[in-house]
Amino acid sequence: MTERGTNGMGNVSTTVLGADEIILNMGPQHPSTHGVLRVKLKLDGERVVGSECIIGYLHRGVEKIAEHRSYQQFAPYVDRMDYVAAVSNGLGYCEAVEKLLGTEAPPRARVVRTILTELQRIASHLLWLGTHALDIGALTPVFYCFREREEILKIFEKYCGARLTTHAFRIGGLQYETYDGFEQDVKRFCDDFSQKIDEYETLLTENRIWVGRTKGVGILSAEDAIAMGVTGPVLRASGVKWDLRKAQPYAAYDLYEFEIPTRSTGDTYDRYVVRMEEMRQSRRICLQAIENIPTGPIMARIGKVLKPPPGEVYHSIEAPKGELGYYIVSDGTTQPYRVRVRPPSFINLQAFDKMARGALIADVVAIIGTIDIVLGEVDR
Amino acid sequence: MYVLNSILFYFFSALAIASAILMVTRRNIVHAAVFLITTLLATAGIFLQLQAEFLFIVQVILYVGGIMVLFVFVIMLVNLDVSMRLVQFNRQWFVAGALALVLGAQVLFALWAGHTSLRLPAMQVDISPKNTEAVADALFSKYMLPFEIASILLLVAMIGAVVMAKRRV
Amino acid sequence: MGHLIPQAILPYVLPVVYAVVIVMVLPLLAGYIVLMERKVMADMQARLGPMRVGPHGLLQPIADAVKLLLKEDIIPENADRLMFWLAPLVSVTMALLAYSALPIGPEFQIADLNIGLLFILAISSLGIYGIVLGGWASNSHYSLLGALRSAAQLVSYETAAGLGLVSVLLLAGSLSMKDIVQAQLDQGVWFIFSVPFGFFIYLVGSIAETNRAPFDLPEAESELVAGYMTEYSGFRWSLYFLAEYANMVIVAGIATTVFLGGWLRPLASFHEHFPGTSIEWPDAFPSLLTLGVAFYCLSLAPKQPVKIQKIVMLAVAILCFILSGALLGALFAPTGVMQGIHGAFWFMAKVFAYLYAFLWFRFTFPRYRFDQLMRLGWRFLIPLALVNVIGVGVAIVLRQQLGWGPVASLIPTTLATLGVAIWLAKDDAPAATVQTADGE
Amino acid sequence: MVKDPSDKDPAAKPPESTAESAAIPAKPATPTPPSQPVTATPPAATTLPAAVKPPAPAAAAPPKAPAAPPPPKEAPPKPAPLDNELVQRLKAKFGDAIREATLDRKQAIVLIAAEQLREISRHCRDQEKFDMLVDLTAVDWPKREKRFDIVLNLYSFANNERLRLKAHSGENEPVPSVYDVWPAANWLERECYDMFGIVFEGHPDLKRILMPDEWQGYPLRKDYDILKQDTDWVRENLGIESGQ
Repeated sequence: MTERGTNGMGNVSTTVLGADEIILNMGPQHPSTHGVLRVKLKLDGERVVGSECIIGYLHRGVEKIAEHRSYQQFAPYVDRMDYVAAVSNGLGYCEAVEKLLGTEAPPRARVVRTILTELQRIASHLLWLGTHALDIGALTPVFYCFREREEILKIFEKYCGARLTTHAFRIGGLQYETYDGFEQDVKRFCDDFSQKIDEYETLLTENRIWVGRTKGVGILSAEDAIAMGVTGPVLRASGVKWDLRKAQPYAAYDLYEFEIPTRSTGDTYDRYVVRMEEMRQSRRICLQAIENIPTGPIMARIGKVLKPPPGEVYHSIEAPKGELGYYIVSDGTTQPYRVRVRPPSFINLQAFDKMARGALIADVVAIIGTIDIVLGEVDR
Repeated sequence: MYVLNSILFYFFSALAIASAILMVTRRNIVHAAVFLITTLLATAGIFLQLQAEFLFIVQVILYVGGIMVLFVFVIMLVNLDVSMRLVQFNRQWFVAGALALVLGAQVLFALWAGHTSLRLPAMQVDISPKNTEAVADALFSKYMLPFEIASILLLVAMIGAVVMAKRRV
Repeated sequence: MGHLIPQAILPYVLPVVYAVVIVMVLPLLAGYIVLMERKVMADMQARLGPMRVGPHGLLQPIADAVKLLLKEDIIPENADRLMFWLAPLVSVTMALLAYSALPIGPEFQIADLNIGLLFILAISSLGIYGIVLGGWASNSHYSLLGALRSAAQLVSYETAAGLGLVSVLLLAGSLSMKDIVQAQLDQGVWFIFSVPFGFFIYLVGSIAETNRAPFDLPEAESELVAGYMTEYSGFRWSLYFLAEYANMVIVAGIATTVFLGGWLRPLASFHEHFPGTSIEWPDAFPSLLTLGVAFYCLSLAPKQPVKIQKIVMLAVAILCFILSGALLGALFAPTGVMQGIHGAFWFMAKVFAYLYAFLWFRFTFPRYRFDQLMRLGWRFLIPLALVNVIGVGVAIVLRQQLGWGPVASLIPTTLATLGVAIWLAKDDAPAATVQTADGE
Repeated sequence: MVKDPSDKDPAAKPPESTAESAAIPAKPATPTPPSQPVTATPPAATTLPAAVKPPAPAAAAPPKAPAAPPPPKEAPPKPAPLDNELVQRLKAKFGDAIREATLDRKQAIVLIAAEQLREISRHCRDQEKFDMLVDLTAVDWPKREKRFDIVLNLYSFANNERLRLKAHSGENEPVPSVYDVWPAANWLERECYDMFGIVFEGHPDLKRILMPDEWQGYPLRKDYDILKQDTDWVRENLGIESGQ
C-alpha cells in the first residue's frame, strides 16, 4: 500500500486503504493533544500505519500583524506564541531587534535576562513533565510539577506583574529594575528545587511501568533529526551534542559553567532524561548568575522612536522547545517590513509521522507528549 | 418448607422454558444469547434447589461464565450486518419436522408411563451435605482414568486452537 | 420471637434481614469509598480534596448521589434499547449477589454455602456480561473497543486470581469462608504469612479484575475517552459506578477473609488480660480508636467556617462516641455478641486497609499499555500462580509425610517460588519494545 | 563563511572580572580602527577549523563610552559586498548563478538564481557541510517585477556557522523545491505556498497548512489587506454574514 509518492515522509492518503485499515481521528478536541492539534491516524488494528497532522486551528496571523505594528508594539504579541515560555520568546525578539539596530543590552540587563530565561525554561519543562506523565497515566506528578512552577510564576509576577505572558523585556534592555529580594527568592527556589527534582526521579525514572511505556517508543535517529531540522531536547536525545547557548552564546550565557545533556537512542525515555537533566543545569546557571549581578544601567541608549536602517537580520536563541529564530527585514521605517518566526514546535512536530509509524495508539499519546509542542507556536 | 420449595421449582422451570422459547424465536442474535444465558441460570437454580451445590457452581462457572462469554465475544467480533444480509433459507424443514415428531413421541410415552415404571426414587430429604467432597472422591478415585483422558483431550483441543490462530496473527 | 413467624419461612428470615441491610448500606459505603479515594488522592498530591460540601467534604457522597439521580438519562439514538437497559442491571446484581457468601462477622453471614469462595468467584465472573453487553449496546466504536478490551483483561486475570486463591485453599482445606477463617484461627497464623505469593498474585489479579490502578485500560481517558461507559449518563452510569465499587469491596472482602483472617483480631491467640477483668488487651483497641476519632471530630467542630458544618461535625462526633460506647459495652456482653460486633469492626478495618492499597497504587503508577498488560497476565502472573500452587502442595506433602513443622515446610517452597518469579520477571521485562523496524 | 563575531567565542573568553562599566568583559571587542580592510586575518584565533574568516569589524558596536553625546546611536554598517572563501568557491562552481554576496549586520547573504536553487542547496549541504535547513520563508516586495524573495537559512554543525541563500521569483513562477535536499522543507514550503502562493515544483503534497484548504487569497502578501477576509468561505463554513 504505497502512498502517493511520499517516500516515507508523506502523509496518510485517506483514499488508499488496506484491507482492514481504519482512519481514526484524534483531536482537535482530545484530552491529550496539548491544544487544538488534529491527527489523522491510519490504523491496522491498533498499530499506526500512517499519520497526518492537521494544524491551523489556532492560527492568528501574528506575522501579518507584525507588519502593522511598531517594533515596541509587537513585543507583547511575541509572548502569545509559545505561551508556556513567554520570557524566552521575548528575549529572542528583543535581541533580534537590538542586533538589527546594532546595539546591545548593558551587562546588568543581560545577566537578569539570562536568569529569567532559565527560570522560564524550568517552568516550561515542569509543565511538559506534568502533562506528559498525566497522558501516560501517572496522576500525581502533575500536581508536584505545578507546585514548583507556581514558585517561578510568583517570581515573574513580583518582577514584572504578569505570570504567563510576561512581556518582561524591552528592546535595548529591561523596563523594570529587579525588585529587592530578587536574589533571595531565586536562591530559595533553586535550593529546594534540587531536592524536588530527585523526588520526581524516584517517582518515575526507575518506575518499571514508566520505563515500559517510554523506552523504545517514538525513536528518532540523529540523521533523521538533523534532516528534519529538529532542534532542542529532541535533537539532543538523538545523540547530537548541540545547544545554541554553547554554540553561539547570547545574553550572558558565556559567563557560566553548564553541561549539555545528550542521550543516544532518541526514544521517549531519553528525551525525558535529557529534559530532567536540563532542568538541573538551568538551576546551576541561575545559582551562578545571582552570585554577581553586575551593577549599571538596565537600558541601552536608544531613542524612543526606533528606526533601524534598511536591511535584515536572523537571530536565534535556545528556547525550551528548540531553536527559536527571528528573521526581521526592516525598510527604515518604525514598523518592521517582515517578521518571520522560526517556531521549534512547528518543525519538531514534522517528525511526528516518522516517530509514530509502527507504534500503538497508546504510544501516539506518549509521542505527542514527548515532542513537547505548544499549538500557539505551531500555528502562530 | 416444602411449599416454598415447590414454588421455587415451578418458578425456575417456567423461567427456563420461557427463555428457551424466546431464545429460539429472537431475530436479534444478541438477545438470543442473553436468553440462552437465562435458561442456563434457571437450570442452575434448579440444581441449587436440589442442594447439589457443586453442580450449581459448575453450571454457572462453566456454561455461563465460560462458554457463553465466548459466544458473546464471537457475536461481537463478527460484524453482524454482513451476515444479516445473507439470504436466510429453511429448506430442511422436512427433516426438522420428522425429528421433532420422534422426540415428541418419546416424551409423551415417558409421561404416560411415568407414573408407573419410570418412577424416580423418592427425593431424599437431604443429599449428604458434603456433596462437593463426594463428587471429588468419585472423580479422583473410581473414575481417575476417564478424568485423565478427558483432560488430555481438552489439552489437545486447546493446542490445536492456538496453532490455528497463530498463523493468522 | 420465633413463634410469630410461620414455621415455613423461619430459616429464611435472618438471611433476608442481612441481605436488606447489606443492599441498603452498600450504595452509602460505595459513596464514602469514593470520598475516601478523592481525599487520599488529594493528600498524596499536596492538596485538600473536596472540602465544601459538609465539614471536610463529609456530605460529598450524598451530593454526588443526588446529582447523578437528577442528571438527564440519554440513550444513544440507534442503541439496542433492551441491552442498553439490561447491561448495568446485570453488573450491579452480580456485584450485590456476591455479597451473600461474605462472612462479615462469625454469625453475620447471609448464607454459609459449603462452596462459598467458589460461589463468589463464579458470580463476580458474570460481571463481564454487564461490561460486554453495555459496550455492544451503546453502538459506538469507542465503547465496543473498550468493552472487548476489558472483557479480555477480566478473563485473563480471573485465572491468575483464582489460582492465587487455590494455593491458600490447599492449606485451608475447605471452600466455605467460615471454615477458612476457622482454619486460620486454628493454625494461629494468617494465610498471608504462610502463602505470601498467593497474596501477591491475588492482589495484582484483583486490581486487574476490577479495572483499577495501573490496569485501568478500558477507561483510559487519554485514548478511548471512557471505554464502555462512554454513552451512559445519569442513573444508569451510577449503576456501573456502584458495580465497580461494590466489586472492589467484594475483592477486598475475599482477600480479608482468605488472607487476613476475616473477623479475627490481629493477635488472636494473645490472651493476657487486663488485671482483674476478663478483657484482653487487644480487644480494647477498637473502642479506644473510635474514642480518639470522636475527640478529634469534637476538636474540629468549632473550627468549621459555616454553622451547618459545625452541627454536622458535632453529629459525627456524637456518632463516634456511641460507636466506641457500643464497642466498649460489647466487651462485657456475652461472647456471641462481643465476637459479632468486634468481628465486624476488624473485618471492616482490614477491608479499608486493602482498599487503601488499591488507592495508593492508583496514584503512584502510570498505566500499562494493553499488550504489556496481557503479557504480564499470561506470561508472568499465571505461570507464577501455577508454580505457587505446586509449591504449597509440596509443602503440605513435606509436612504430612516427613513431619516437618508448618513453618519449616513453607519456607523452602516460598523461596523456590521467589526464584521462579525473578527468573520470569527478568526475561520478559515490559520494556520489550513493540517498535518494529521502520515502516518503509 | 562569516562567523558572527557578536556571538562570543567560548574559547576566547577572557578571565572573569567584576563589574566593568563599559562593556561585558567577555566581549572580545578590541577597539580596532573601524576602516578595517575587509580581508584581514581574524583577530582572535578561534578553535574552529574553518577557512579564513573575515575580520570582526568591531566598529559595529563601539563601547558606549559614557562620554559619547546623548543618543550616540552608531548605525550599523551599510550592507557591504562580501567576498570570502565560500563565495569564491560558489562562484567558481556556479558562475553567474551566484548573483551577489553581501554582509549585512555581520551575517552572510548570497543571492542566487532561482532556477539553480536545488543544485546550489545540494552543493551547500554536501560540500559546504550546511547539513541543517534552519528556516525557509519568503518576503513580498510588490514593487519589484520579481516580487518574492525566497530566503533559506542554513546552519553547519561542523563549522558552527550560518549562511542565508536568497532567490528572487515572480508572481506565478514555480520555484524548485529543496524537499529532496532537506526533508525539513516539507511543511516550511507548504507554509510559504499557503501564505504567499509560491508554487514549489517537486514538493510531495503541496497544499495549505495553516489556512483552511478552500481559502481563497494568500494572507501574507502585501496587497492582502489585514482586514480582508475570504467572505464566502466564512459565510459558508462559519455562517457569519459580514466579514467581521
